[in-house]
Amino acid sequence: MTKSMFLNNLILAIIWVMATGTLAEENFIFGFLISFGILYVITINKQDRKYFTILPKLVSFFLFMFWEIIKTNLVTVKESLYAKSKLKPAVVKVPLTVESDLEITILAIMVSVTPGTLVMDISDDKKVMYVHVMHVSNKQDFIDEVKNKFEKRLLEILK
Amino acid sequence: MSLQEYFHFIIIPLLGISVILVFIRFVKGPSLADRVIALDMLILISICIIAVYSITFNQSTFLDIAMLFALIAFLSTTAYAFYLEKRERK
Amino acid sequence: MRDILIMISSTIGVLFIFSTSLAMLRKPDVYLRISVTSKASTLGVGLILLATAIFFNEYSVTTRVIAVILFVFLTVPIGSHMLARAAYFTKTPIWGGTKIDDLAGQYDPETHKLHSEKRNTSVRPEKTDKPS
Amino acid sequence: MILAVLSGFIFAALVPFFSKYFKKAIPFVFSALPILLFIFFISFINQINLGSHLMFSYSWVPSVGINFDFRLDGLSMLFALMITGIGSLVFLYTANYLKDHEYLDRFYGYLAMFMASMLGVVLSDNLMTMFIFWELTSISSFFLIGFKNEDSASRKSALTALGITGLGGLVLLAGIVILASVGNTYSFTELLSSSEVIKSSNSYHWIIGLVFVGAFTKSAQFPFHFWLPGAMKAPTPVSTYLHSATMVKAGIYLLARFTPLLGDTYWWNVTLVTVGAISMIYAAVHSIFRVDLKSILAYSTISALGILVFLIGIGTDKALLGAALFILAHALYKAALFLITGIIDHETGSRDISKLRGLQKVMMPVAIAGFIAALSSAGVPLLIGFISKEVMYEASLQLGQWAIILTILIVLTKILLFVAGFWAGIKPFTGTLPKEFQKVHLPSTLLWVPPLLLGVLSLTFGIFPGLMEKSLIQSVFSSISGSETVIELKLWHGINTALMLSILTLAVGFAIYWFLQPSEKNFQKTIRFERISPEMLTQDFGNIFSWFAGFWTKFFQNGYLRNYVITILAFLTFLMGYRIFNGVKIHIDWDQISEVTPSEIIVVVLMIISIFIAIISTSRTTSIVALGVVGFANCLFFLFYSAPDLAMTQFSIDTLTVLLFMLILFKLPKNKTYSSKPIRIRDSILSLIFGSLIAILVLEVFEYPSSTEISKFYADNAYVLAKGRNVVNIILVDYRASDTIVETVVLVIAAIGVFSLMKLDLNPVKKN
Amino acid sequence: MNNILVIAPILFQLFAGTVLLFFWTKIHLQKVLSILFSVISLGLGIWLFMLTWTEGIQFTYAGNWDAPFGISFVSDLLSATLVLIASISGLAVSMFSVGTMREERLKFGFFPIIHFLIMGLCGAFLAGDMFNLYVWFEVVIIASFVLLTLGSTKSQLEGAIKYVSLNLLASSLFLIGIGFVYGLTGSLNFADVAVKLSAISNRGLINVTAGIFLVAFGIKSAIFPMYFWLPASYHTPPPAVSAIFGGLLTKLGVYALLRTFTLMFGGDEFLGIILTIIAALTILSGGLGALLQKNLSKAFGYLIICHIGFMIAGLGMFTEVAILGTVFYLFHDIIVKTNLFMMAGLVLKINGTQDITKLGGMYKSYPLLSILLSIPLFSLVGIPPLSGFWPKIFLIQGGLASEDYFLIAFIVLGSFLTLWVVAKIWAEVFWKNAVNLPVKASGLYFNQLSKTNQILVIIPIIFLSIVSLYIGFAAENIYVLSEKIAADLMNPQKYIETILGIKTVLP
Amino acid sequence: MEILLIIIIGLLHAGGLYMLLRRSMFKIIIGLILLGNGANLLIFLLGRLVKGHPPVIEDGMKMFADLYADPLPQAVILTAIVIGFGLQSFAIILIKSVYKVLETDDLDELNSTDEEI
Amino acid sequence: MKSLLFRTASDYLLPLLLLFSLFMLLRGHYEPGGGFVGGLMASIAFLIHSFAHGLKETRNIIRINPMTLMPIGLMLTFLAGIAPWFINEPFLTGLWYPEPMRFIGMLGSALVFDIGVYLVVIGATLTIMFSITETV
Ligand code: NA
Ligand code: NA
Repeated sequence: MTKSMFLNNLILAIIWVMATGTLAEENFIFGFLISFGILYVITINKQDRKYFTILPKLVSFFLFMFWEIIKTNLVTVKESLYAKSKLKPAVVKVPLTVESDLEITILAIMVSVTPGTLVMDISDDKKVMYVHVMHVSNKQDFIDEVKNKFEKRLLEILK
Repeated sequence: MSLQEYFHFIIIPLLGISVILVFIRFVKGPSLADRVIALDMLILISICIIAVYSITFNQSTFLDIAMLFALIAFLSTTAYAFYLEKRERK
Repeated sequence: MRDILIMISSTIGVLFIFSTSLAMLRKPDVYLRISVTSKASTLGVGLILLATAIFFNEYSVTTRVIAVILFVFLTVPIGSHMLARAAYFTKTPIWGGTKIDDLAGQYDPETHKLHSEKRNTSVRPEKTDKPS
Repeated sequence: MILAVLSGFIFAALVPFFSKYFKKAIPFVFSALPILLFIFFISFINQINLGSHLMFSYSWVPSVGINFDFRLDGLSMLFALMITGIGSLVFLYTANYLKDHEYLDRFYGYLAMFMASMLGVVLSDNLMTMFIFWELTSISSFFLIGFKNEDSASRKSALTALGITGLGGLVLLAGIVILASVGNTYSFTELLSSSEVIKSSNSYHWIIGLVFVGAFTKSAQFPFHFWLPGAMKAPTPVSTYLHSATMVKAGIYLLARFTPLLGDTYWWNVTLVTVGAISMIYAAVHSIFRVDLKSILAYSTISALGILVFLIGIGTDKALLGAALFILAHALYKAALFLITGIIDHETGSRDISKLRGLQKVMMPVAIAGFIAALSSAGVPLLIGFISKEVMYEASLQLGQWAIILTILIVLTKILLFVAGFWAGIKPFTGTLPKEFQKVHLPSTLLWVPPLLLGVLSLTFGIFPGLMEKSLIQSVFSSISGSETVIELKLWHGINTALMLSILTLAVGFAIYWFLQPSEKNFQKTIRFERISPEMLTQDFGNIFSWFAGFWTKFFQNGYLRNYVITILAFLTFLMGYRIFNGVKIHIDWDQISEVTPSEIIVVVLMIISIFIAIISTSRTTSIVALGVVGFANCLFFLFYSAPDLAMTQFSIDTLTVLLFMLILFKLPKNKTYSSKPIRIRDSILSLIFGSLIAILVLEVFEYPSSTEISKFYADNAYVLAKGRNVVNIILVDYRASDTIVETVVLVIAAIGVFSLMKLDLNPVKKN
Repeated sequence: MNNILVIAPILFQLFAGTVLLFFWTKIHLQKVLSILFSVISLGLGIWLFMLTWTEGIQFTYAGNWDAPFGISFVSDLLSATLVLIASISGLAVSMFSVGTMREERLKFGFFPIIHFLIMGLCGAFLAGDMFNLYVWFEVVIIASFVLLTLGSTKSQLEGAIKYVSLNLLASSLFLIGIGFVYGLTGSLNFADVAVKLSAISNRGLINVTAGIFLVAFGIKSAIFPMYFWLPASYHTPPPAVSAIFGGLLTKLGVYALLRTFTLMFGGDEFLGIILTIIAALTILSGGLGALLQKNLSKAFGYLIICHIGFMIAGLGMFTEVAILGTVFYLFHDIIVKTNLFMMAGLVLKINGTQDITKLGGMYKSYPLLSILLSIPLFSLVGIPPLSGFWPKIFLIQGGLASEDYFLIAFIVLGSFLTLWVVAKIWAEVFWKNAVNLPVKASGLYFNQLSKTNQILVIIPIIFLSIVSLYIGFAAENIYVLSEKIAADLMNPQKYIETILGIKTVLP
Repeated sequence: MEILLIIIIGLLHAGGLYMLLRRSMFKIIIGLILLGNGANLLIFLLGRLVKGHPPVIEDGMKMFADLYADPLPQAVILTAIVIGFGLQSFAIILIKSVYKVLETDDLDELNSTDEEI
Repeated sequence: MKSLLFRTASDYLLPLLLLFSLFMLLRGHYEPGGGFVGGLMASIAFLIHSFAHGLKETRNIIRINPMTLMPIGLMLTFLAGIAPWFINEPFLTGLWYPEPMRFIGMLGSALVFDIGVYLVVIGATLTIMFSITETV
């Protein structure tokens, strides 16, 4: 549904550009925003309305990821200054709720940018993900973190 | 301190030292994966170097080279992985 | 003002790069090194590219910078994953400090199939205490 | 005239056609050729009898001065008549001798080819054309000697003959080219006028030396003589035609021809007399120790040729006249003897002189021919041999201080040849016919008429020397000597020293013939000396030469790529080093050198270390990854120094190369260090020298200011004319797009090559 | 004269190769097309030759960029003749390979590559630019690599390793040489480089550069001491491939030496001495090597080396008549060597082996064919008046003029060794009775071929034999041609003036 | 800087030659690649070094206003690199085929075609 | 390779990279890039895809055999080269449409030429790489 809405939005933006006759990037963005507003006003169908909530969610998701990445890197900076004595690496099996390939991939990328983690592989039946972690004090804590922090947010956007 | 000078005296030397550090890892190995990841890192650093050069010489076209570097770094990583797996299977 | 932004952004970026390089040298096994590289570098590269985008302040440059950053963010984790996986297959030694290894014995040595339930195949790297 | 000369080739070329349609008629068609030619030549005889000559010119390669110019004078007339006359007889004789032979057609082809070549040699006025025919005689004789090509001995003698005469020919070629370059023409007639210039030129000794080698090899003079006895493996008509009457006389012809041009100098005379004397004695002695008829004849032929060289060497009018006469006399009797030998061989199956006896009972006409030929050979009065012998003796007696010794030599030779001639011509026919030959019968007319005819001619000319004197010998003499002296031939000169010597010759010769029986035992005695004979020495030389060939070839082509590389680069290093230390001045202009930044130093260090790793690493993968770093550092240089296109291309291609390596690497065996440490040290030293030389050169060239005109043109017109901004790309797709097309083709071919290497495998499947 | 169609012979081959690539799997169509294209390109070769003959140097500036800026293609008489001869050989080899090559090999792009190879040769002959020459060289070598290894038999691969390594080394040196030339002159155009080099006072530097080119081209032309790859590899590929290799590839190196050493680096005394020594030792090495060989193709391979020595001898003497000899020999040698290797291939097809000791009886079983085959054999020896004879006269004359007497001796020696080898081959292969012929491992025997294929095997041999007979008997024409070429080569002003369009004076 | 580059060029040539003198086919190829790199750098250097001014005309200009690097050597090297890639890839695959058929990497065992018979 | 992550990522990378390669090709005349680099990029894109999905699938996506791309590309360069002959100009003379196109720039034979190069590079590189990976 969101796809067709997005398409509608796009077509309207193009029509805007054609109508105004100015083929510039700014104009296109402007047209997109205008049509977004129009669509927001005229759409009643509940299913279709998801399109309008997903955008803010997406933005907040990106901001979240950005923060995570910065955090990750700061940790890494810290890490690189320590000796190895503080390391407690482990390869942890994390069960997956997400199903499709794309979802799994996005999740994996997200996990990868968290502090001290590295996705080793996904099992062939797509049920678990093996993650190499730099610091594991409690295995289950880590698994929960992955599931709550990343998987949930991901599912929110995609479902 | 001008931007150019700042880049010349701070950024580039730091990048240079990073290159050396990574290169030491490259020389030390010991496994092929180590060397590959070092090479990967070298390429990433060189992307930074390119970016810095494009600023100091005011040449935005260098950025495309950076893009190409990133792309190829990915190819080589996958290729090594491919190789390692194949070698193991043999 | 723009110059300051550029300086800050690039400095942080370079520091990330530098620390990653240092970490690469110091981490005891290959998995840890891969792990380190796949993160700091991404942000380092991203920030420095950001500095460039600010410097040129041009639409086309900005789009290209965004493209590069996106690309790096997409490929580096995947690449690291593949390298780590391959290293594991080839039984590249894992640091002795690695307490838990759920992956050990999970790969089928012939088909490279990865199982989700507990197995006990021969695919498990030996542990080493000597940092390399 | 050209048709006359080349008709033999035309006939030879038609052999396949003939043998397909008229195989039976071949002997007759081909025999008609020499007969017609004989008549053709004899029709000119009146026009040249006063020492004049006829010229026939046909243009061929006029720019080089090589044309078909034919000169018909006494000398060439004599030879032309011998070639066609004896040719006629041999052609006829062959018809029966090789009757029903499978390859008779080919044989006639070769013979015709040979005859034409021989005519070409003696008729050509142009020295190069003469040389061409000269070589063709060698080739056609190669085919004739090797006619029984399934027999290995036959092949071997054909090879030997070709080897000796071929080498001689090449030497002669050099001589002729030098001669022509001194005289500035290939035309003999024109050269004659500059005879004195040539004789006094610096190259004169070279010229005669080279010409002598050519002549001696062809005419089987010591020490090149040994191919001739070997060539007796050929069928008898060949021996008759080539090895007695014609081809071997080509050398004599050459010497005679050149006498007025190059002769009459100290070295000319001394060399010829010495070589002639050695050959005539050496071969004559050999001839009486042989038991095989053909061997005897072969050696006596060598000896006779020696006499001719000797006479030409003496060079006086008398001697030259003697030579002229002896050429004819020898041709007549020796050809007859060969033909007779052929008949005997043909009928009895044996050529062993110690066994052949009493054949006159069964083949009287042959015996008569043999008798006459032997007598002519011995120089018995009333035969042409006598006349020539008398002139010879007179010539040698006129020589002042050298007269005695030279006369003794020639008399001795003549005595021995007497014996040889008698053995060949008389001995088989006398005595009682042994049982084994009872069934032998007279061969067909075509076989015995030719030798008899030759005998008749010997007799005719012997009794009536005037017949040939005016018509032929006079003009022969004029063309050899170049003088206008009128000669006179007589049967009877009165009693003089020459006659006394003649009588002595006959008496001693007969005595030896009477008392000395040819036997295998005597032959064995000479074997002892074989070890130091020229033939054996040549063989030794050949062996040493092939050893050397093997050594040289194996030394360089030793199978080891690294040695090849060392050799090549050592050579290059030598070239560069020599020049650098002799002429290149090295100076560094520091103003041109740009400063170094730290980041560049880092890249340089990176590169250097990676080069070392790539070289010394024991792991292949490490080498390859290091190679990748080398390429990567290279890219950074390109980047620093304003070559973005290059950096991109180099980087992508380096990665692909490394990838390729990776993909094939695990198919390779374990990496091993094969070479030992000293070798590695040697290689590193050589490599460093090479690298340093290159570096020095680069520095020097770098210091040299070069023009920037072209780059400037590219840059200035890039936008205006080629409508682009990236000059490198414009060079690639416009200024120098031709390079780019080719480059894409290279890629295409490489791709096909890789594809076929991977997919096409013609190797038989290996068994497990 | 400026003529935009000068490069037609090259482009046509490019077109031919490309079209053939479209019909990758359709072998039969490829066969027909290849012969057709070769005939047309022969026509183009004749056209270009006649044009150059009647109207003088033809050239075009690719991209309409005048020399020295763009790449010029120049057809002087030497180039035009070589293009013509290359297309003659190309036609012969195309037919011969249709007749003899195994289907498996043809399926892997044999014909396109042959056409690309000929394109490379024509391009190299017509190139008026140093780097352009380099790229043409590369086309030729990569095509030769592929042809050499096509089929990957054991011996092919073994030979290829050496061939590939040394040829790549040569390319690398060539590139270094180009770098030096560019560094010294800032130009790549032959004519322009010649003018600019002549103005440089530091002769030592130029001579070192010349030395590098000597080695680079020397490796390609298989001269002493750089010929090693040739005996290691030339006998290994299928005969059709050997034929084109034996005929044309080494001659490309000779051409390059001729061009550069007359136009740019000529007249240096030290290099002259080096060249004469090289020539003598090349003749010697080739001759000695050939003497020992028991394999027909290997013997011919060594003879190639020997005769390259003859050509280098002319270059070493460096007089007009000697260059004439070299050029004449070049023309003769291409035709005859191509023919000889085809002949060796035919012998192989008939008997299943090329081992001289085992072969025999050809004369008995194939008399007419034997006589046909004797033509290239005896032309090679230079039995007068066949083609190999004439150039020797000029080489000897050249040696006299330059007083290189020892070179004359070596030419005589080389000729004698050739004579001996060929006579031995004749005696063994044609005269001797064959005993114990080994059974051929793979491929068809001659008599198993279809009638058409048999004819296609014989026709090219006849064709080339006729050409070599023509060279021999119509030596006048070839002489006049070679004389003109030699005069042009020794006096390059005309070339330079035509290309650069200016009056120049070379010192 | 040029001096340093010249040293590298020398080293590349020395290294290339050294590798060409090894007995392993693999090393031969490495040597050839090193030589190729050396030759490219050589041409690049002899075209003279210019820092930071690629031969790309700026937008809105018709000609170079400033200094620019010599584009010709760059184009030449680019062509040489691509050609080199074709040749090298063929050579690399050749090693593999040789090993597949002859089961050795040691050149000393690959000299049967040189033997005189 | 049997990596799910890689496979999925490569699906999205392929169009991205192809886009980039076309971009490189088209702007080569004005900025660094051009037929070679563009072609190499495209080949690398397909190569990565083939690593992830196996050759068969990549071949399916390309549809046309890379082998055939080579003669097509060669033919384009050839035609771009000889086109000037028809107006009696030398081989490879640049022919230009007088007005520049938006986004692409000047249209002319040089562009056709570069596209030819692009196709040949893709064809050749893929042929090389594919035939090796196929037999490895
Ligand atoms: Na470009
Ligand atoms: Na180019």
